[in-house]
Amino acid sequence: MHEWALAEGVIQTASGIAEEQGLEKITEIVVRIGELQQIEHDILQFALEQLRTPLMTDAKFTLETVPGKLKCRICGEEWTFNPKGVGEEESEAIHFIPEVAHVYISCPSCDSPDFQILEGRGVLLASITGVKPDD
Amino acid sequence: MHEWALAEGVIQTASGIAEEQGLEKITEIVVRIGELQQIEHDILQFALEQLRTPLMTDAKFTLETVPGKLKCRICGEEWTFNPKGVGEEESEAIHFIPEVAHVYISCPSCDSPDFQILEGRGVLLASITGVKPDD
Amino acid sequence: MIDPRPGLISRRLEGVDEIIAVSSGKGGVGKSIVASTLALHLAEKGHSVGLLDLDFTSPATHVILGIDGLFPEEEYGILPPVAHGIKYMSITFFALDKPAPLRGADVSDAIIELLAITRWGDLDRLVIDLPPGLGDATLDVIRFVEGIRFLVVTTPSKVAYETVRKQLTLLKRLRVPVIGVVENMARKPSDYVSLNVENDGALYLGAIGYDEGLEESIGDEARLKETKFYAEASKLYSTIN
Amino acid sequence: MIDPRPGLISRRLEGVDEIIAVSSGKGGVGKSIVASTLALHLAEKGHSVGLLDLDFTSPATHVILGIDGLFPEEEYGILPPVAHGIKYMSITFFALDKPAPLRGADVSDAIIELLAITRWGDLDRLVIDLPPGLGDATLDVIRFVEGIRFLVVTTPSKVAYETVRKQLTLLKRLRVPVIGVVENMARKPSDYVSLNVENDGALYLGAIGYDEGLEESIGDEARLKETKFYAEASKLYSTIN
Ligand SMILES: Nc1ncnc2c1ncn2[C@@H]1O[C@H](COP(=O)(O)OP(=O)(O)O)[C@@H](O)[C@H]1O
Ligand SMILES: Nc1ncnc2c1ncn2[C@@H]1O[C@H](COP(=O)(O)OP(=O)(O)O)[C@@H](O)[C@H]1O
Ligand SMILES: [Mg+2]
Ligand SMILES: [Mg+2]
Ligand SMILES: [Mg+2]
Ligand SMILES: [Mg+2]
Ligand code: NI
Ligand code: NI
Ligand SMILES: [Zn+2]
Ligand SMILES: [Zn+2]
Repeated sequence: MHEWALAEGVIQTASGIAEEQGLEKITEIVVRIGELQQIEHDILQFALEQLRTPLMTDAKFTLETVPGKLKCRICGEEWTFNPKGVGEEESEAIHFIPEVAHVYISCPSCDSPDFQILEGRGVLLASITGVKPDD
Repeated sequence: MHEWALAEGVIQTASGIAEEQGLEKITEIVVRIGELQQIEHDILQFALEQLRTPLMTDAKFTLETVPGKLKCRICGEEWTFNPKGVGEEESEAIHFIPEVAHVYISCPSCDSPDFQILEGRGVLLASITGVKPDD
Repeated sequence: MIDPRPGLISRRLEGVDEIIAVSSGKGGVGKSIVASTLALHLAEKGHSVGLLDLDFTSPATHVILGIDGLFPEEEYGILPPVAHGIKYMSITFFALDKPAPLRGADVSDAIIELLAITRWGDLDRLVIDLPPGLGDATLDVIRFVEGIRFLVVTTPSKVAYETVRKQLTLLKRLRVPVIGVVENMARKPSDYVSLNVENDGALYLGAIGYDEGLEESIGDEARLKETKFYAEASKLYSTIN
Repeated sequence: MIDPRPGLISRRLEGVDEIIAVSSGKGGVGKSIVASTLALHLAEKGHSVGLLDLDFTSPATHVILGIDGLFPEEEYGILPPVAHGIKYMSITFFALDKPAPLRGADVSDAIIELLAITRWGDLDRLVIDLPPGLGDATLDVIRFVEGIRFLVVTTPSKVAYETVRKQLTLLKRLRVPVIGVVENMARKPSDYVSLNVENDGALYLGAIGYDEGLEESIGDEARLKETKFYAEASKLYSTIN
């Protein structure tokens, strides 16, 4: 349910950009969702629909999934986050604060927690499409 | 003169890569030099020539300059490092440890030292060209 | 690719009247005990208070206040649980009692997330406990938390003050308001800290003595409030506006 | 784009027999005083010793040892100046007495640079003073310094030990050798730390008492060596191999 908080961020940021760019309406908002955070797409989608502003009346919210790609700083191993290997409590913690992955996950090759989250961390605004008054 | 230490790094790393790739000779090594570190190109070039290994007998060392591009995390300003604005002692300190730029330099727009070094920090190995036995 | 979180932070904090970061360039000077007791003191005075522990490696406020068995509720974000009348949030909820080997960039990301999703509601005061140093956590609260003011803690040792002096220089350069400097673990009357603080252009708030009895009260809010430390600290805190 | 520096580090350290990192998840427990006096002790015993201060925000070994007016020489890299018979290197040479507000990624880069260009030559022992925490500096010496062993410092306080426990867990998980744990600023006989350390699978090396006279000796090597602290610490250090 904290997906609502993140949805608010998307709506607010999209509104800011639309204003900056002088859009009179937004037709599409593309959001990338990193799998590390295990966001519930349905809830995020629902929240976005509920929170849409008048500028976004007809906007389509497109959610894209980005696999959580991790890379070990010690041995160079790259791997993809798989929530199945993680307990429920740990999974919930990572859902709230993805960085605690460093607490619960380690490199499958050398066991180090000193890895980089290359991509697929959390929620990012990928693009906004809209119409300008003179279009 | 600590350019020698960095040249050693370039030679050692290039040798390692050549071995990995099974090169029987290296024809060119391209090094990118960030202006933040104010490396003396002549000395670095000379050091590289002196330190060249048999594998590199005919190698050309190409030094490319990359401007020190800084970006403020507070106000978003981007600017290029200019050593002229910095005192001699400060300049020498940045020459050894480029990160102490955060001690002596601040954003020209908002005065914050909380900036990112986008590019042009120090010495990087950009590429190696060589010949494989079966070429 | 735009991060939608930073823009949320001011909205999450808009119901908070005053935000105080308890900080020191130096470790082990008493930041966490000051942050914890400042929150207790403000709650006792009838303020609505929040306490946010941003020291991910060595979180201590949950140990000092004996907070255990609580977890934030998920509701349009996360709601800080209430302990001893204080709305409380800490990384320990998510890292449990395990080591959190986070590099600076990850600390930064985690702090942005916590600030963006935590719903403090209306508060008179939010106290933030920072890790030692001038690294990511300190730079990020300065960057993201509008109107934040710093309460700086030092000990009477030269080793501590030399670092605190640098921190005061930095805060001045950044135009971050400094409430003042608390001298903690004072053992004998000395004007070493007060003179230096004055000289460095900050307000000296007073000294809290070293209290032999403090350690035994760690983890027990009621006993904490009966210590000499708490009496001296409260007196000092009541001069803070 | 490849960074040519990491590969140099093992070459720079190949003349060094033993590398000891003085560390603690917790700040203010005495890491810097332990690192400084350990270096003095080893030099006194006739070893060739280096001391590397990697605490960029709150460097303290130069204050403790009274090192002033020195600067590394540039010669095919940089040569650490010698102070009190110890080859000494610190960020303070480059940051002077100014605040160094470095984020973790910058700390990491600065540490790699220092390790890659400093020519220690032949040393029996290199002592590294670390900042508090499990952040970039700690993770980087583990990552880049082969054969490094950790000397962990704690105080008898629960607030400190709860963090040190996590650090021991992490070091074990990373298979980093731990020489043992030093209990510093002990005030009364107690087996709180020794029992916990044993329980956490590390070696308890002994306690150093709180020394009222230490502060006055800060900055003066000769007086430092006459303190009760130094006597107790030396005895403890001589059990370390
Ligand atoms: N005035 C005091 N008297 C006695 N012990 C103190 C006092 N202030 C702090 N301490 C103790 O010193 C240690 C460090 O305090 P802490 O609040 O954790 O510092 P920091 O957050 O700056 O690292 C703890 O063990 C704490 O109980
Ligand atoms: N055994 C001791 N007796 C008295 N004071 C001590 C003792 N150990 C450390 N100190 C003091 O405690 C403070 C913290 O020590 P320091 O070595 O700087 O810790 P750290 O490096 O862990 O932050 C300093 O003021 C130091 O002089
Ligand atoms: Mg603390
Ligand atoms: Mg109010
Ligand atoms: Mg220290
Ligand atoms: Mg030897
Ligand atoms: Ni959720
Ligand atoms: Ni040079
Ligand atoms: Zn690995
Ligand atoms: Zn700026």
